[in-house]
Amino acid sequence: MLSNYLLSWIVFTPMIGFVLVLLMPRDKVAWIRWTAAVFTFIPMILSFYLYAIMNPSDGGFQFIEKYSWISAFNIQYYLGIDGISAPMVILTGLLGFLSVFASWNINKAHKAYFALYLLLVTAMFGVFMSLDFFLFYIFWELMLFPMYFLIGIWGGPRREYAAIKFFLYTLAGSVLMLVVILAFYFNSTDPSTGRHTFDIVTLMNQANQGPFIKEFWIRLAMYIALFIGFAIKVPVFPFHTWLPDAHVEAPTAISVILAGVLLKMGAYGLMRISFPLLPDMARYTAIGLAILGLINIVYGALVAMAQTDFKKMIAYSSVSHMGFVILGLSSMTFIGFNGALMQMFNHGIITGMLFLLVGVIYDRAHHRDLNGFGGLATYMPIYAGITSLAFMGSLGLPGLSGFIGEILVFLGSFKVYPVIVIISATGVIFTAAYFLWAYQRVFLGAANEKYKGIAEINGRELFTLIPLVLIALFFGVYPVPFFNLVGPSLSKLLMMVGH
Amino acid sequence: MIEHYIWLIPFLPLIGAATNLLIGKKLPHAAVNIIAVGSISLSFVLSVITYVHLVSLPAEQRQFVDVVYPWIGLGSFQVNLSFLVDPLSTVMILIVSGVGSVIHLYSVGYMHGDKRYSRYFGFLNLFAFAMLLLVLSNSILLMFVGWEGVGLCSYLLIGFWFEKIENARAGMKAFVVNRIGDFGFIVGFLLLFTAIGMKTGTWSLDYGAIKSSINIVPTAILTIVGIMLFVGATGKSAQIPLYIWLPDAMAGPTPVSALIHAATMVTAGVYMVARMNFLYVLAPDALRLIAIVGALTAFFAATIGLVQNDIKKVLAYSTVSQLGYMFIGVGVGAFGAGIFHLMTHAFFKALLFLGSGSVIHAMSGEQDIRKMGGLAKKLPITTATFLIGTLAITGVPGFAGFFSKDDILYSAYISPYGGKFIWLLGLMGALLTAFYMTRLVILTFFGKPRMDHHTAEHVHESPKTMTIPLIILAVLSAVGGYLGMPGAFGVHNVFAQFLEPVFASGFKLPEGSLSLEWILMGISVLAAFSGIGVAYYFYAVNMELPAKTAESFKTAYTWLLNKYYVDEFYLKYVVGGVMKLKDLLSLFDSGIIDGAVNGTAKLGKKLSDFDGAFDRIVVDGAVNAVGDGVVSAGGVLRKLQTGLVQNYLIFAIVGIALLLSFVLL
Amino acid sequence: MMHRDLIRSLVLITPEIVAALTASVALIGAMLMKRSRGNEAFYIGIIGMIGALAATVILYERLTLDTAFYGMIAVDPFSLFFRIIAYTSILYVLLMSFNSRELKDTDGKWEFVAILSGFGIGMSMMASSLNLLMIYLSIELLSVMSYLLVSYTKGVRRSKEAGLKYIIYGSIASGFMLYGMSILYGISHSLNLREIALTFINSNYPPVTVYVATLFILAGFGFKIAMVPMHMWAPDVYEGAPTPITALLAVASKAAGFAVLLRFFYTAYISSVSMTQYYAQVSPIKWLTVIAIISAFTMTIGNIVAIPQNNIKRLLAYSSIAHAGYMLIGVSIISKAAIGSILLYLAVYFFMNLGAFVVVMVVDNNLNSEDINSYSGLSQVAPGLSAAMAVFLFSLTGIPPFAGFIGKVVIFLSAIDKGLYWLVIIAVLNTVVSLYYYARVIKKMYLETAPADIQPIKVGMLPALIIISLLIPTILFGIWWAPLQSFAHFSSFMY
Amino acid sequence: MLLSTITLSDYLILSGLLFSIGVFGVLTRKNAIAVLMGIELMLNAANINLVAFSKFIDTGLNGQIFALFSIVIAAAEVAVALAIVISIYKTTRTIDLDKEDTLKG
Repeated sequence: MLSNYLLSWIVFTPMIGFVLVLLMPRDKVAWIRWTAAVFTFIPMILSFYLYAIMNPSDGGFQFIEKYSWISAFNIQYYLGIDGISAPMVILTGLLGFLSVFASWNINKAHKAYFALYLLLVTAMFGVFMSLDFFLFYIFWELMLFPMYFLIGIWGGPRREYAAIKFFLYTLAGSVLMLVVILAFYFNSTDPSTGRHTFDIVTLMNQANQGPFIKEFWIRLAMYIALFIGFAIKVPVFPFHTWLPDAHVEAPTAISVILAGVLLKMGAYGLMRISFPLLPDMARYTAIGLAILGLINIVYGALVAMAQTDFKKMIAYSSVSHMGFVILGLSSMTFIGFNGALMQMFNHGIITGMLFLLVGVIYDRAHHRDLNGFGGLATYMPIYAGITSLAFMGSLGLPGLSGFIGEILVFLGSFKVYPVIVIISATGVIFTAAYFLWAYQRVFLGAANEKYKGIAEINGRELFTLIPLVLIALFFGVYPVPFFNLVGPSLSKLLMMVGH
Repeated sequence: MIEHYIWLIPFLPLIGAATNLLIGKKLPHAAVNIIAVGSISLSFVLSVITYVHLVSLPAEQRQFVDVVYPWIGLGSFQVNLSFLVDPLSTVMILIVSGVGSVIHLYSVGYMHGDKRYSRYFGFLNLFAFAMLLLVLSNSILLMFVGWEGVGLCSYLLIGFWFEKIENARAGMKAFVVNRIGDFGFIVGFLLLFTAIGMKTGTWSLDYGAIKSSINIVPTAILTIVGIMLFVGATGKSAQIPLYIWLPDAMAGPTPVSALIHAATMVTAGVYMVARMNFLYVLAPDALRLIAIVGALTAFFAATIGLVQNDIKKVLAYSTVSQLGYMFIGVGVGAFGAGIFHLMTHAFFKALLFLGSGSVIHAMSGEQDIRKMGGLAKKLPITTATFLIGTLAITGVPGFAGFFSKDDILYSAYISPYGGKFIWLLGLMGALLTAFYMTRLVILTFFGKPRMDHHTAEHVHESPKTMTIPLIILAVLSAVGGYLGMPGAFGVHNVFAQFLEPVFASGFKLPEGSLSLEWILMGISVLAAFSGIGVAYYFYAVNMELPAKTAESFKTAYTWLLNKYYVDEFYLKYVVGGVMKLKDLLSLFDSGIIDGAVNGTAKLGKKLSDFDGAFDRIVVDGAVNAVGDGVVSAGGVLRKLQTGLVQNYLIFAIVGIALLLSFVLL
Repeated sequence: MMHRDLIRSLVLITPEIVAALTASVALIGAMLMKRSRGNEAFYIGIIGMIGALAATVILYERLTLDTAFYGMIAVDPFSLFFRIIAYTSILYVLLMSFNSRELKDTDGKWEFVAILSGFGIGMSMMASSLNLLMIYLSIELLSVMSYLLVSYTKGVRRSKEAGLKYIIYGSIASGFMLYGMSILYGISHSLNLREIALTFINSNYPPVTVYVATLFILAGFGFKIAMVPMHMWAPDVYEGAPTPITALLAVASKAAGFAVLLRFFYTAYISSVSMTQYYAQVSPIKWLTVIAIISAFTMTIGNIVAIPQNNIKRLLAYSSIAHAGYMLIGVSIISKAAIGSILLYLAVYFFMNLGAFVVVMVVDNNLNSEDINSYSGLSQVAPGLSAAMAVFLFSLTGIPPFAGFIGKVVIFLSAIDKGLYWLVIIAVLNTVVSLYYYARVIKKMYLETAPADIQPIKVGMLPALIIISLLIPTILFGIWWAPLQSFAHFSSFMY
Repeated sequence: MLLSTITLSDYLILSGLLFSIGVFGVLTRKNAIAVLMGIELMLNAANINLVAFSKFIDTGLNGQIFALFSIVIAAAEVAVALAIVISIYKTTRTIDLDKEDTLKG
């Protein structure tokens, strides 16, 4: 029973929470918080259960729920997951739950905040599970306006600007995607019914038989339009400029969600849609993708080095890290794909950790100026310890999961783009440089009297951080389960796009 | 039996590290000591057992692999967490865990009363784990894990007293410089991995797999791989051009300098080259480069050592120079000799550092040898052991350094990859070494005390926990060399024989004649004694001579004193360059791409309000083309809406006319 | 025989008869009880409209595909669809009028109701006419009633000015249209659309002249739907008119315009030739391409000029121009599917736009201001109202999961089906632009803090119900629009 | 006799001229009443067309009926227009269209 509708349960449990929160009196803050906690906890547990009972060995889609939705256009309510989406779902569940506790000290309009938050969680789950292109788009867009409000109302001083910037950027990308979706629709035929379809799986199969559209340039245009839509989310240079603003202004929890989940959707879209549906174009433009990945890695790292705002630095480090994902995807090799997906997952965990850590210090010091601290390690040893661990994970230190992803991307891509990989490898130097530099400025040196008696990281914050730390460590030393989960699906994908 | 417990050797210290780091704060010092020293000593015991087990086997079977679990598994690409035990790794684990235990013990005394006591031992244990992992690993990738791990611990321990920002800076410098090396290392094994994979279809980084299919890789690629891997080594083992971090690394506690920056970590590069010998022998050019770099480093580091006044700085440069010798050894193909020197050096350099530590301890933190002198009376044990160490490093016959260094110089002379030039540089290095070490000893322990009397009365011999390690190491430095007595003495070289299987694949050095060996030995002994003599004359007999010399060779002196201005050069051009670049790019990012050419101040106030935001969005990356037009157009078209109905009508009629013309044309 | 036909015809126009009765009752009432400030007139009107609606639904149930009065007017799902829209919108206007500040203290509510009923008749006739004369008459009926409604409020200068501009502009437009019709009549020797179609099929006509006539007639229709270049009256009139009337113009009048536009072109220019070759018959003049270009201009200008607006009604006026542009995409394809999508869009547009106007009215009643800046911090004082407004605006932008998105999608679908990629891309980029000014209002409501002196907003029972009744479909049809889809599809059948 | 020489094209030319004059008047005159007269000209131009066509081409009387209707409509329209103009005149004491520009932008 449960496992028949497992995915729907995961998607819509937060929605139930959303309704409940709306029904609650606005002054019962505790109720609202705990409702949010419970209704994100349930889907998290369910997503773990999902992992427990799914059978990764066949790379196909599982837990499929397929119902006709709008028969006039052959639109379906079609959910299903495979090895590629499963880690993303788990990541969403985990961060979705933990971020509730990072939102504990939201200080105004709790009801609205948590309602929108739960809506956002539902949308995120939906994106990773929907196998109907139209449904996918609905969920994809459904993330926009909650995010707009969450940044715009509860964000930092420049929140209005950041919010609308995020909104316009993302919408600009997704409307282009919409055109492509419709184009796919009209060039598709469901073999069983002979009608047009939004069914991604059917589209994949059709793409396998041969290109959708004869005209080369239309295919290229479609691919590029799709790519822009996803590239804005990733974000790929030069579409990245919304990210630092959005991250810096967003409240901690939302930064975590942004970096941990939303950024993944771009790459996920590439793997789930662009590559399988336009494989020839994917191959044709792979080199360009690789170059963009290279730019992301090196450029992001260098710009991060220049930042004085703690959050902004991490935002740019995200740009740099997602570059690895792009590079890995562009390699079109099994190892590269595994590395990319691993990197996606890690980035979610580790960058999530970093934003939580920034939140901790921001709540205490009420600023994020890297030069404004100094010697904090004296006052907050535990905090300093966890931060150093997160930094090390982020700069790809072996033994933590970050390393696995990056090195696999390199190993996989080298044979395809040796030069690009070599240049990207300089990224490891710059990354180390800016993280250690930041660490030195914030934590090391003579203790800054101004922060004498600053409170050490508290239990709630630890509760949000420890799970992520453990995961980062675990996958650092034993990533095999991850590869067993994603491997088959990735080799399927590789069969579609591989050289 | 022991085959299946190899993994305990690295993991025991790891457990120790974990316990001390997580709950060490709560534990009493005694418990911390037991955990830390106990764990590393246990690994030492296990290492000994391993050694015994290994020698019990016939020579050709002295190699087995302990697979713990599959680490990365991607279809054909498999990396196991597996440990390779063969003579080479056995020697290494013996050195690491052995010297490691001694230095852990020493630290108990040295770090006594430090407020982060448990954390110190946690880091130290963590280092031991990483180092043992490095030397035991059965695959380059796993070795890289250890490689990075020791780097991390070195960073953490250099900056252990982070309250002083210089220490933190030194740590960061070490890590980043090492990262530059790692860049080379990564590229190296990526290339190797890909070359072999594309040739054979087996994608692996295990030594075995590489070794078996190394022959089919073209020499050119092997040379590049060799060089790139060596770049990594120059970072880790402080060779030209990346040696600059090591002297600064002395900011860490002295036992750390002894363990990490003298005995073990810095020798990782040497170990790596020896481990990859099967690759390097196929890439002679790479070997030549290594030998040359090693020789140059050996010489130049020694010259800098001549004029340093910080006791630990002198030892640091001597370490750099000694590492140069090791690279000469492995570079000329005498891998055994290189490893042999690695071992002896581990003994006497650890001894010297610990000795210096004991001195600093006694001098209550003073490190400038110009403010010392005459300590011999007050610190008998320290002095005695330090002297032994000095004799060992200067290569006085009979002491450990003599045999190993001599072996290297001899091999350098006869090897096709070495030659007279390398040998000559090495020799001069030896001479300089003898000079500055003697200088160091004299200035520190003899002559009249030059410290202010307040410190003078606090000078006292160190506690047992510190002196015992000194004695142990002194003994080793004295006798350790006899393990590898060259054939010239009519005995066969036990050490070389033991390592034989590992380097079996390697080429054989040409048989030099006995007479030549004796001659060279004589020359180097001569060099050593002349170095000692000159130093004695300068600093014990004719005291004002050094100043005079410095005066007469002013420029040379200042250049040496400022270490050839290498740091300044790097700071100005490399670091400065990167800093400029990042500023430029971030300006580009906020300026061109994010369209805030007019700097943040103006934006700051504008961005608060929405229209300002839109202006920004307008000049903002992807949407600017649309946006800019939109706003201005909005303003313009709005003007058309004059409010006069007849204007509207004109507009309408003109519009209709246009539409008419559209087809009439 | 003949009078049976007459009876049949009368039966087929029962809704209009009901409306006419309502009008006459209202007029009598006006004579009997002059100067009454009571709302009984509105009740009469509501009853009448409900009656008309009921009649329409009954007719719709019978699924007739028929003509009345010797082929003068068609009674088919298409016309019935628009009749429903007509009477429903008038119903809503009446409901709004109970609370409208502007209409509260006008005497002569009876006349108001009468005029509205007339408006309704005109609109349903526009949707049904099969004859140039009928088209002209119904358009004029609608127009004259609108002129009266716009300038209805006594002593309000801007409403008078709006009325004057409206009537002058409108008369010119109808002048053009009439001239065009006369030419068309001269060419085809007939006023009946189907006979006109026949002349096109036999293709004995001077193309350029036909094109001129077509453009002139298009000008007349375009005036009603506020399409570029005939759009400029809209902002001024929308701003000047009392809010319920603005809503009526934005929703009903525009819908009527599209009704007559579609009916005219589909019957006279399309239906009689095979659906494969679209505008083959009036070649080489690609008037559909012309409409495509017009639609591109309409949506773009509408959105762009909306950006700097500060009066909410004016902003919505420009947005309604832009939406006309989106719907014109469908016109430029004018296949059965396209017509269906336009009808769906109109239905969706009806809910969300009307809803926005109701909110505007409520805010105006309380704060006595239509300035966007007066919406600052509205969410703090009136959370429900702001939430509704946000939904309506997001829906107007076309963001899922709101109905507006569906409307856009079905239009785009039909466009891409015919390969009009360029137009669709312009349209989607326009949605991004439109987000900017819609979000601007939302930002005022949510992201800014209320001024200290803001008085609490009182949302009456009735407006609340109205808003909810519009809010529900706006959300529901965003998630489950299959019924709406089939309804629109079925309604796209013309005689 | 004379009539017979007047062809359809003459009517059309006349109506065309009339229409143009009407448009010109509408666009140029500032007086609201004058503008309304211009509109009348336009409508009547159309009427001429209709009548002419119905005389020369059509077998029935469609055109002429149409013309009659349009005359009536025009009257109604003008009536409304005048009512509005007057009510404006009451408040502003002017019927100059250039003064009617409070709504703009």
